[in-house]
Amino acid sequence: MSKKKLNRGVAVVGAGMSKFGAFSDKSSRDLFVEAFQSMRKSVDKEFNPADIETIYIGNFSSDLFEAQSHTAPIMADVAGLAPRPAVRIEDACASSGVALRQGILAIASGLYDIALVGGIEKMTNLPTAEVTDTLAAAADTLFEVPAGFTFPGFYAAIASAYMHKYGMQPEHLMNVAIKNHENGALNPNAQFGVTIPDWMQGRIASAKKKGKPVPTWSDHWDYLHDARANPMIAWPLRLFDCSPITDGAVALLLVSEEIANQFTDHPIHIIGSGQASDVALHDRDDLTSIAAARLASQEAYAMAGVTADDIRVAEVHDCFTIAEIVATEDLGFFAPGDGYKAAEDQVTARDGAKPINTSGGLKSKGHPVGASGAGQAVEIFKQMRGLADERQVAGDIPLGLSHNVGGTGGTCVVHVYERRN
Amino acid sequence: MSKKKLNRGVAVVGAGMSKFGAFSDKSSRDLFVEAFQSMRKSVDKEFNPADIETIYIGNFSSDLFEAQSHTAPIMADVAGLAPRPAVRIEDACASSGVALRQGILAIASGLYDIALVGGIEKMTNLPTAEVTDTLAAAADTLFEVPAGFTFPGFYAAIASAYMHKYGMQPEHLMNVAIKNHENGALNPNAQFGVTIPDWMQGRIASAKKKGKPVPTWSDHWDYLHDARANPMIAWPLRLFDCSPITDGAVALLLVSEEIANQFTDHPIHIIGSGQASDVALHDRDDLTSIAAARLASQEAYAMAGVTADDIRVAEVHDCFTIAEIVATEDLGFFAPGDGYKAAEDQVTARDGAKPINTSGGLKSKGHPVGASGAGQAVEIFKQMRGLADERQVAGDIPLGLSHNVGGTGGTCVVHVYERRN
Amino acid sequence: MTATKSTTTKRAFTAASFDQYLNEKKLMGSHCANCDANFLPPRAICPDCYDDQLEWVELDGKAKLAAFTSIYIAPTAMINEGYGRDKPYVAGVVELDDGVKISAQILGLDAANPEEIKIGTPLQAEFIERGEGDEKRTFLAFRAK
Amino acid sequence: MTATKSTTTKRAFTAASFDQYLNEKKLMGSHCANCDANFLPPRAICPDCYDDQLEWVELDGKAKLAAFTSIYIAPTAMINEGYGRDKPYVAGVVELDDGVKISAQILGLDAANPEEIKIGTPLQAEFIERGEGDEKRTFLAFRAK
Ligand SMILES: [Zn+2]
Ligand SMILES: [Zn+2]
Repeated sequence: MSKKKLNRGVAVVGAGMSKFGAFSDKSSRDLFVEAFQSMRKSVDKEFNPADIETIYIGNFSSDLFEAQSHTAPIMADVAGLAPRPAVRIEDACASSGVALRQGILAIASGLYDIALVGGIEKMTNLPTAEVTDTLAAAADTLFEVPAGFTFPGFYAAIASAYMHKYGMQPEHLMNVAIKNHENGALNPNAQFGVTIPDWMQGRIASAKKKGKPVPTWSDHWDYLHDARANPMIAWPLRLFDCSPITDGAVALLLVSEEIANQFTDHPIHIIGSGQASDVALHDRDDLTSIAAARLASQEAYAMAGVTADDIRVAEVHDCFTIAEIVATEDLGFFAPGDGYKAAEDQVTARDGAKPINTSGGLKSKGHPVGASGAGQAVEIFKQMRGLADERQVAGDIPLGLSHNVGGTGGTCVVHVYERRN
Repeated sequence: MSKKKLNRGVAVVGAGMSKFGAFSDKSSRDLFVEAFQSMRKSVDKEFNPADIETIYIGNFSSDLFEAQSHTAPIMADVAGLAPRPAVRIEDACASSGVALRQGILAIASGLYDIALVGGIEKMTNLPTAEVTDTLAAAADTLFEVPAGFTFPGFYAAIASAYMHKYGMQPEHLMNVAIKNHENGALNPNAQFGVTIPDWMQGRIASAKKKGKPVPTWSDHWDYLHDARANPMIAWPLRLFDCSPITDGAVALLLVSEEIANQFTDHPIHIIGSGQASDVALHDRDDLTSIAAARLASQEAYAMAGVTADDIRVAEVHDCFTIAEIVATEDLGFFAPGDGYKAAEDQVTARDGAKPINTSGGLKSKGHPVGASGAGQAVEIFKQMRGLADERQVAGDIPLGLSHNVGGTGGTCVVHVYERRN
Repeated sequence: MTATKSTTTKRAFTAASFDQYLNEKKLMGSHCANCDANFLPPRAICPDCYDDQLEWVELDGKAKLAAFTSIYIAPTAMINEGYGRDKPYVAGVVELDDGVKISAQILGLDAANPEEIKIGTPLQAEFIERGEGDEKRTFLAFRAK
Repeated sequence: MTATKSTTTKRAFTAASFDQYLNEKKLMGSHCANCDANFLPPRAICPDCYDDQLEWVELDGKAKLAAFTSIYIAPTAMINEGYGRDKPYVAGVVELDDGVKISAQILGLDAANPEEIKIGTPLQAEFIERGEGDEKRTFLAFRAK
C-alpha cells in the first residue's frame, strides 16, 4: 500500500457529547444541541461558533427512526450555523467515523480551516422489533435479510466461525462485556454505566424490596450464564454480548494544524486516517476477520508512520463482544486467534498493556449508531489530554486510535491521533 | 466572501447514466451498474476501473424507498470496486451534487487522484402517497410537515409569494414545462422524452383508437389549462409543473487535473464549487428566492473567477417549474422578478441566449432525487464536449454550470465547469 | 412587541416542550435577551450571539399570511383527516406580529378558490386537536379573521 | 465444477432475475469466462477483470455450512413465519461446491441446540415458498443432509 499523505495536517481542538441513553422527550436535534454546547465548553481558549466554516453530520437512518431526512442542514440550523454547507454522511454504524474523515479531507483540500463534525442517532422511538428491522437495512436487503439474518445474527455467525477456527468458547465473550461495563461505570455519559456485578446486586436488591423470590446467583459469571438474566439473542450471543439501543449525539471541532494553537495548547493531531469497504459477509474469504478493518488500519498506520504496537489507547467498535475481539486482531494488537485470550488475560483492561474501550465502549456507553464513531474520538481526546477523570489511563498517551465499523464490516474507518505537547 | 481555492484542480473525464424511468424489475444497484458501464464507455482513452481509488454515492433515501441503508459499499461491490472506501452522501435532492463536491474535495486533499461519484434513487416501488410522505421527510418533520405541507406545497408557497411580489401568473410557469419537454424529447435517456404538444396529440390519438370521446383541446396551452389533463397538485402548481417520480442512476469519473489527459484530450475542469445550507422555509427573510443558491453560486463564481454572464449552458434544479424561474434569478442570470419573463421570451430555450436544462431538466428527463445532481453534470459534460447530439447547443461552450437543490433550499450546491481544449 | 416573557419553570427548548405548550393552548417561542430577538419554533441557541440562556416567550398569535398553497394531493396524515382532491386545504407560511414566521394549516379561507386568497390576510392562531386517546395531539393552525 | 452453463435466453443479472429463477426452482449464479469464476448472488460485472459479458450458470446446490447462528430475537418477517424466542431458527453462511458462498436459512438442524451444530455439515439447496397470491415468493434455503 502506498503511504498516502494529506496536503495539510488536521487537529481536534474540541470534543463533546450528549448523555447517551433513552430520552423519550428529545429528538436528534435536541441531542445535537447538547453535544454542540458540550463541545464548545471543551475548547480551552476563546472560540466563536461563527468561525465554523463547514459541517459534516454522521447519521445512519433518521429516515427510518424519525421519518426525517436531510438532517445535516437541520443540525446546522439548530446550532445557529446556517448558511454554512452541511453534509450528511451515511455509512451505517460507521457514519460519524466517516464524517470525521470527510471533515479531515475538507480541511486538507485547502477549502476550509475549521470544520464541525457531528454524529446523531435517535433510536428509542421505535419498538425493538422495528429497530431490529431497521438495523438489518444496513445489511444487504436483497440477499442477506431474506435469509433471516439479523444484525446480531451476522456477528453471531462470525463468532461461530471464530470459535470453530480458534477454539474460543461462548464464555470468553463475557470478558469483554465485564471489562467494558467496568469502564463505563466510570463514564458519567454512559447509558448503562454500571458494572455487571453491581447490575446483578441491583436485581437482587430489587427482588428483595419487592418481596419476590431472591435470585441465587453465586457471582456475576453465574448471572451471565442464567438464561433468564442474560437471554440468548443469536447463539452464541446473549443480551450482554450486545450493545444497547441508544439515543445520543456527538460534536467535534476540527481545525487545520497551523491554527490549532488558537484554540488550545493541547491539540490532538489526527496523523492517520484509513477507510475501506467490503462485500457482503457471505462473499468474504475469511469469516473470522473483518478485511475492511485490516485495510483501513494499515492505511492509517502507514499515513501516521506508526505501528499497532505504538498505540497506547484505542476505542474499537464493540457493537457485539465478538466484534471487539476480532477488532483487536484486525488492528494488529494481537495475532489472529489471540484476541479472546488477551481479553481473558486482562491485557485490554484499563490498567492492562493495551487499554481498549476505556469509555465503556458501545456496550456500556451505548451505541447511537450514527454517533458512535465520533463518540470514540471524544474518549480518545479526553484520554490523551488527561481529562478522563476516574477512568483515566495512567501515564503519558502520545498515540491513540479509533476503529469504527459499519454493518458487518461493509465499511471500516480507522483514525490515529497524536499528542505533541 | 473570500475567494476560496482548492489545493489541486479536478476534472471530469467520464460521465454516464442509466435510462431514467420506472423500472419495476430493477433495484438501485442494477441501475448503478448501468450507469457505471455507461460512464466507462464515455472515457475516451484506456481506463481500468481498478484504478478508481475512492467512491462517493449520492442517495436521498434508499432507507425509505428500498429498506436499504449502507448503500455506498453495496454500489462499490456491484461495480467490482470493494475494498475501496465508499461513502454515501445525503442532502435530500442535492445528494449527488454534494457527492460530486465531496469527490472534488477528496482529490484536492491530496489523498486520491481518481474518484468515482455516483447518484442513485429507486423511487417507483412505493405507491404515490408514500412517495409524497417520503419526500416530505426532506422537510422539517417536526415543524413543517405537521402544517400539512407537501413537497410540491412548499414550492407552491414560494410561487405564491413570487406571484404576489412580481405579478407573475400561473400560466407563466407553463413556459418552463413546455421548453423542458422540448429539450427532453431529444434526450434518449429521458423518462418523459416527449413534447407537450406531442403528448397532447398522443392522448387524442389514443382516445380515437379506443372509440372514446375525442378531446377538443385547441392547442397545448388549452391542454395545460384543462384541469382533467393537467390537474392541480398544490395551487398554483399543476401536474405539469412537477417533476415525475423516477428510478435512475448516474456515474462520474473525477481525476486530478495533472492526470486528466491520461483519460481524454477533452477533460471538463471543475473550476468552481459552492455549497450553502439554509433554515426552514418559514424562517427565511425572503420567500421569493433561495438564499442557499445565491450563496453557493457566489462562492462557485468567486472560486472560478467568472460571472453569471460568462456561463454558456446551465442545468438548474427544476423539481418544479417555479424552481427553475427562481434558480435563474438566484444564479444571477436574470434580475429578481425577471426570471419568468426570460422563460416567456425564450431566452432560456436551447437556441436562446442562456440555454437552461437542455437535458430536459428534472421535469422531462426525470428526477431520481439522489441521482439528479450528478445527472446534471452528465449533460454539462456532453454539451461542453459537443456530444449532445440533436439537443447540442450551437457554438463553443467554454463554461457551464450545474445547480442542485436539496429540499426547499435547505441545501444548494453549484458547480462551474470549464473546457480548455 | 406583544410577547409575554415566562418567568415560571423553565422547560427545555425542544419540539416536545413546544408541543406540550400547544396542548396547553399556548404558542410559545424563545427569546434572546442579548439580541432582543424572538424565535419560533423555539431555539435553544441564538444564531446571532450563540448564547444559550434563552427564555420562553408567549406569543399572542396575531399574524398575517406571508405565503400559501392550496393542497390537492395530500400526505397520508391529511388524507386521514378527510382532505384530498375533493377537499383541498390551505397550508401557509405565517408572519406573526412578534416578528417570527411559522408553517401552519390556514383555516377560514376557501381552499377551492386559491386565486381569491390574498397574501397579507390577517390571521389568528388556533389550536386544533387531532387523534384519539394516547394519539391525541394539538396542532398549531391559523384562522383568517 | 458441477455448474451447468445456460445457453438459452439471457436474463439481466439482477436480483429480480435471481428471484425469478428461484421461483423456477433453479439456483443460478453468473460466470466470468475470462477468469473462470462463478458469482453468487449473480454479478453483472466481474470484479477481477471488469468484463460484463458474463453468463448465467446453474449451481447444483451441494454445499457445506461455513458459519451459522441460531436466532432467538427474530426480524418481523420471520416472526410472521412463527419464529422467535420459543422457536429459534438457524441462519447461516453456506459454501457451495461450486466455490461460491451465500446467506440462507438452514433447515434440518436443531436450532434449540446450536452448540451441537457443526461447521462443515453437508447441505443441499432447497426452495421454500412463503406468502399467498401476489405476495408468494420463493426463498433459497439449505437443508442438512
Ligand atoms: Zn442572541
Ligand atoms: Zn473476470
